Amino acid sequence: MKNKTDTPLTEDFDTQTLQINVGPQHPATHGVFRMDLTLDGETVVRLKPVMGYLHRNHEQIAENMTYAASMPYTDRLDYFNSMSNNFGYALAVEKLAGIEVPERADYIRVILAELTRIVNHISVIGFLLNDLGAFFTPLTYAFREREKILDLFEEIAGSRMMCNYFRFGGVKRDLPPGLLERIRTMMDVFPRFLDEFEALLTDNDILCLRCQNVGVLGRELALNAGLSGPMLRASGLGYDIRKVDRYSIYGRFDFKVPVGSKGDVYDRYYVRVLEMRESLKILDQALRQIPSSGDIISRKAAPFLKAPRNFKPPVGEAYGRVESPKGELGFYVVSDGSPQPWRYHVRAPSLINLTVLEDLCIGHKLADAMVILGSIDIVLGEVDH
Amino acid sequence: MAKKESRLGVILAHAPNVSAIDEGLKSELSKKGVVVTTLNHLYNWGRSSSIWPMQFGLACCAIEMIATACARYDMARFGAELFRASPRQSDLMIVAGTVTKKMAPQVVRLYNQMPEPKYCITMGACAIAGGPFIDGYNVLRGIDRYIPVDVHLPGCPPRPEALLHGLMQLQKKIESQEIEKTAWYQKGLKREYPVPEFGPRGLIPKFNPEVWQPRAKDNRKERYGEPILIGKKIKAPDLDAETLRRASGGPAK
Amino acid sequence: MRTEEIRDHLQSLDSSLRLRIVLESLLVENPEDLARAVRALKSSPRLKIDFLSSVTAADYLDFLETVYHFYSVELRIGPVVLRARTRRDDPKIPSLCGLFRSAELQEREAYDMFGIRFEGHPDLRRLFMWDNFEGWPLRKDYVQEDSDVLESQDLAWLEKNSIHVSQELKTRALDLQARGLRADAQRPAAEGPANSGAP
Amino acid sequence: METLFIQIKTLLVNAAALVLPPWGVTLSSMIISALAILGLGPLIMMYLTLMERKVLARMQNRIGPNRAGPWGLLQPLADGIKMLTKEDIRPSAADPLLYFLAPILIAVPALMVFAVIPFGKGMTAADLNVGVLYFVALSSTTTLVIFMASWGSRNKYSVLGGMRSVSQMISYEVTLVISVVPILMAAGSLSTQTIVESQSGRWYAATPWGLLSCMIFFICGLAECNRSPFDLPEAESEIVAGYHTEYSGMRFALFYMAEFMNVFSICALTVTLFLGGWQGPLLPSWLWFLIKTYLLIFIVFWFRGTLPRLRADHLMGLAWKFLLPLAVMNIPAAAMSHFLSEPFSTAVPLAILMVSVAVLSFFNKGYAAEKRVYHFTD
Amino acid sequence: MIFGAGILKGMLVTLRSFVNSYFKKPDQGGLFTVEYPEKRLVAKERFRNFPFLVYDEKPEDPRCVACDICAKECPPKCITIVRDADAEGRPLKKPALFDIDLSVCMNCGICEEACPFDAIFMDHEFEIAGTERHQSLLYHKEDLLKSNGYFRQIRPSDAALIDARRKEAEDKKKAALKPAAPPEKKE
Repeated sequence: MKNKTDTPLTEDFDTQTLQINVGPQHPATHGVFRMDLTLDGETVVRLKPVMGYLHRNHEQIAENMTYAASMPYTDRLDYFNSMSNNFGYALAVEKLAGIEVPERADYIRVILAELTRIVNHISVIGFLLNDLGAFFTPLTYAFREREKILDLFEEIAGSRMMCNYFRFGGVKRDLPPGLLERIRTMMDVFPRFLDEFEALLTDNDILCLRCQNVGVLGRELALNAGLSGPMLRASGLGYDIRKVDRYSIYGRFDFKVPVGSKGDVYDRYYVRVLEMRESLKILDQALRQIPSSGDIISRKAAPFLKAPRNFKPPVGEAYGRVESPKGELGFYVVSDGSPQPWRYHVRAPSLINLTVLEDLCIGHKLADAMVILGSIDIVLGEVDH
Repeated sequence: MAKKESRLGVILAHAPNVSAIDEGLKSELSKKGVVVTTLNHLYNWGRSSSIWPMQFGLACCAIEMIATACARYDMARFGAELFRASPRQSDLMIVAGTVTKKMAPQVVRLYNQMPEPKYCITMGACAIAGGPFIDGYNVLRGIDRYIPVDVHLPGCPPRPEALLHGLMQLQKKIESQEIEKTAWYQKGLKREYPVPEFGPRGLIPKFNPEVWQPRAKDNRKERYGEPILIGKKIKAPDLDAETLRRASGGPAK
Repeated sequence: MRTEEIRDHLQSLDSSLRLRIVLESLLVENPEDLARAVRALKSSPRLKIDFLSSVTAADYLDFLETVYHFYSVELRIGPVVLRARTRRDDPKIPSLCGLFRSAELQEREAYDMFGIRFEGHPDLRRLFMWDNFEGWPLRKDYVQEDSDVLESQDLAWLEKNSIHVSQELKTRALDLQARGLRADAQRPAAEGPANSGAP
Repeated sequence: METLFIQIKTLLVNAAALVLPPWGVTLSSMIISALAILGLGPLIMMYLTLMERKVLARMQNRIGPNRAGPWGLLQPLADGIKMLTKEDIRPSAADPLLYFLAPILIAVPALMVFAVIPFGKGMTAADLNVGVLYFVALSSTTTLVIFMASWGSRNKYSVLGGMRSVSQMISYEVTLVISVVPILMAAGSLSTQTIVESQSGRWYAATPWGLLSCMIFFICGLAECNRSPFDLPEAESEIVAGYHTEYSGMRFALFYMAEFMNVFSICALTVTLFLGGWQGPLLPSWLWFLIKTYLLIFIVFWFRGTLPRLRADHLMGLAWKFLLPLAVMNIPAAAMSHFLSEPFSTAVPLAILMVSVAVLSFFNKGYAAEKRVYHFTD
Repeated sequence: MIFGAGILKGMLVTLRSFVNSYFKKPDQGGLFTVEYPEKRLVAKERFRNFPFLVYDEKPEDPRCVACDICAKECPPKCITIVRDADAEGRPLKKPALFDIDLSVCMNCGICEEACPFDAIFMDHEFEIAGTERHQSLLYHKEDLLKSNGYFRQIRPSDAALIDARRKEAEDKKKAALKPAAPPEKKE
């Protein structure tokens, strides 16, 4: 169904626009995001995002802590993917201090980051469907699978959500015995679940009706507005930092980057599904290649595991970025040679992806605005840091 | 039986105003008051097995809250899965996540909008006291500064089981209440909490002294002051000098 | 490309640009030139910069600095880092919103945290904090309030809402008022948290 | 078993006849029926809520309420107690009259429609000869009440919900009425009891036009009682709770109750009109009726457990561009089957309907899902 | 067609899950719920919630030597330690006061990592909801101390490693002390 913009009736009638305030407490704003909406009937004519309701001063707190002590705080940035956040921060600091990562640790990192991606995408789709009005069913299925992966995380890192597992130069502890087999079992079951999930959603006519040609985002705008991750790829640009920077050991894996054609909500949904399948491929390769033993933290960084206070990177700056499930997650760190960073900044993909929210929503119905917001995939912890 | 029924009538008529029931009558009732006890029991049972939370998440803990409502933990077993989007229809506010100063007025307002009897659970360290973000300039150190909290649930974030445990604690608390003594049926009781305003550096007021008082002795504060060091570092890194040093290959500082 | 090459390349495109290398980045010596430098980056056929990844600022006590990370999605080049410095008392930097929409929210964030005014930004308001918030919280000299001590304006508010305040809190607030002080967050005690900062 | 309830009623009426004059007997008969319905309505509603929660829970791999009483059977009672004792808030800006009246008025028609539902053989509280019309007329008043509620609460979300509900209900009302016409033509009566009796040979849903009618009626009925996927007026993720955003406690419970009673009555009427009502072998007639109705209700919950919500303009498009013409085309199809003999009486209507579906689908191509191809890059 | 095959396909999925919930086992698509208060998930060994202190024999003799490292490394600074002193005011190697503010603790496990004396570990206990926060969520030394036996119980493999390491260190120490055979050391 093409979205014909109805000719406004305003010329004939004396009509008024309706200003409504969506959020900070609203079921569809994914937390405490607020949208200042002006509606003409039910059509959005103006939308101003208001944020800061979860501004937890992450940067200020991090500038007052040792480098390692910020690690658990990065977990709480984008609280769906603590591992990816850890990854980004660890990369930035490793660049700053010039630390190499041993091979086994790199494999562990990649495995966990990809598992996180699956967790994130599956939950995002669940939430998107919730915004579409499906009564929690897809979300429950998604969370059921998420629980299974979180069990693995808990076994590895000790916590379901806030893993705090990466360390500069490696990871905190080695994997518990038998874990790789359990990941393998999970991976064998997961595609079947994904098929079922897709049967529930992908061809569903109502879903197609609601999502196709809604919130179309063109390539040029997407690029110019600094979008990244599945948003950018759904708009037709196959830009994936895992491929471009080949950070960590991503260069060793054979995987593809799915690209959408239209850049609408449906593409954003489906690109995520495809990305999950690609992640499974990476996982499969990583599980086969991972060395069975070896260091899990570099020699240079190992002493700081016990005494984070002594970790003093040389004066300088570093920008580390990873392909987090939301997009390009960057950490900019300036060191002054003391145990605390002088400046610590997070380039939050969720925040920057919101730049285009108004452009996407204008001319659509109120109901679509929620769906578009859902498809952008924001997490308020990261938006507001 | 007829006599008891008339007693019941008396109690119901006076229930909103406890002071109307004098002590003597009360003790008499407790001797004979099968009906009262049953009524009490029924009232508490009804309330405790049908707690509808507000669909209201703030941060990380909200995800665990959703996980609690999902298949593995299934809050529905306690009759508490109907997350209502409108505060008017909810009984329980689970403050799940960091309450920032910008958000606090809204949280208080939402609490005010809920109908009595209403309960509040603070889920996670942030909602209790600011948690790990306690030193932030925009972080409210505990929502109990403005509204009364029934159950505090520590953890960062608490496991879903812990939330269920918190819910059971709340049920226990509800079951220990008595219909004649419950706060919301008493006259002249302030149950609408004033909403704080934004000031130049934080909220005005910083807390509501009728609800919350600062700790008499705060070890953390005494020991560490406010461990925020901005302003303490007095020397900025000289990136230009570092560039020159690197270019010339000089020794690191 | 190495930083020196980029500098030479840019200067060949726009000879009036004054660029200095700081670490691995290019400092635009005159902040007014920033937009021109970025335009040169964008139009350069060798760089084809089309993606502004990150905009941030930092406080170096003597000056404020903004840092920009650029990438080329098409040629997969990056990052090209630009920085510009501005005075601390009246910080002004030209906005990049016209060239890259991604600067919109990030410049607002930098304004909110450091008070840098981005000239030409279409909607320069605080992003995270409320509008009548005072001060720039990520500057190194920001002092936050002590949230356990009431101040006189709190007392006035509580009085207006007829909330009882204990005498102890009251005297403390009035004492502060009499001495003309605000209830600032305590600096670390003498012993301090062991992270004793820079030398 | 068959006549269990009728016998009870007869017994009571006979007892009344001993002491009352003839008009009193008639009155007491009415009162007994009314009391039965008044008791039944809330009971149905309460257990439908539990059923919904249980069914949805099971679809989502959960257990659902199971702590209040055995298997959670007392859960509705707990909800009821809680709702009754909740504080009743009236927003200061609300229009007092509309705000107070709406929840009461919404429950009344929801209960009143039960009067014409044939729960079993001879078990219609009031066998009106305009039964179907009565049902349609009453259920359309809900629109007005919902709009009262939304306007009275002075809440922007409520108003949006009210507007949505008005537009939605009016469009579906038309289609709903037209979709019943073939049945009325075939049965030659508006009385629900007669319609059920006329299906003793073959259910109407077993004929092509009847099946189509049934589907249209059911879909429109869902839209009428704001059930998923047509729950736009209370769309949680968009407009918080729609028209009842500002209602708390018992007032909200009344809305909730009316919704579930409407679901019941729509399903009951679908059964009556198309699925042979209480007709069925072996089991008592009222049991058959309940089994069929609850199966339909299960389908309603099943929809809710599966489908996302439609958007307002799609909803209108579906009603006006597709269902309505189809319902209209259904009338001649039904007439054909009346005038032709086998096998044409099935084949010709089938042909008419298939052609109209094809034509309408062609004109509504825009609603069809696009097939997308995704490519991969390195 | 609007109500087409896609919807039916989706509805089959939910129906299957409805039916399976009655007839299948959890791992094959049946009910996934673990009925918490009665049944529990098996605790993962590495699960960390809040810290606790370990003592070997007596609670009065904790392993903790009040070195303050954990308090300094704690990111949100929720640990307060005051070193004990003997009658003459000389500091003893044990804490007089060891407070953890659970309302600030972020379960990061850094104290456990940083502790050089294997004295502080992360607990599995999570049922600590209370109706009050100032007292009940400020855990003192007495609340925190738990025996090594408990630690062995909740984290058998870690405890085995640590116990072995400690024993080795002790043996070494003894071996080192023996030749010199110094008389009782001071302090």
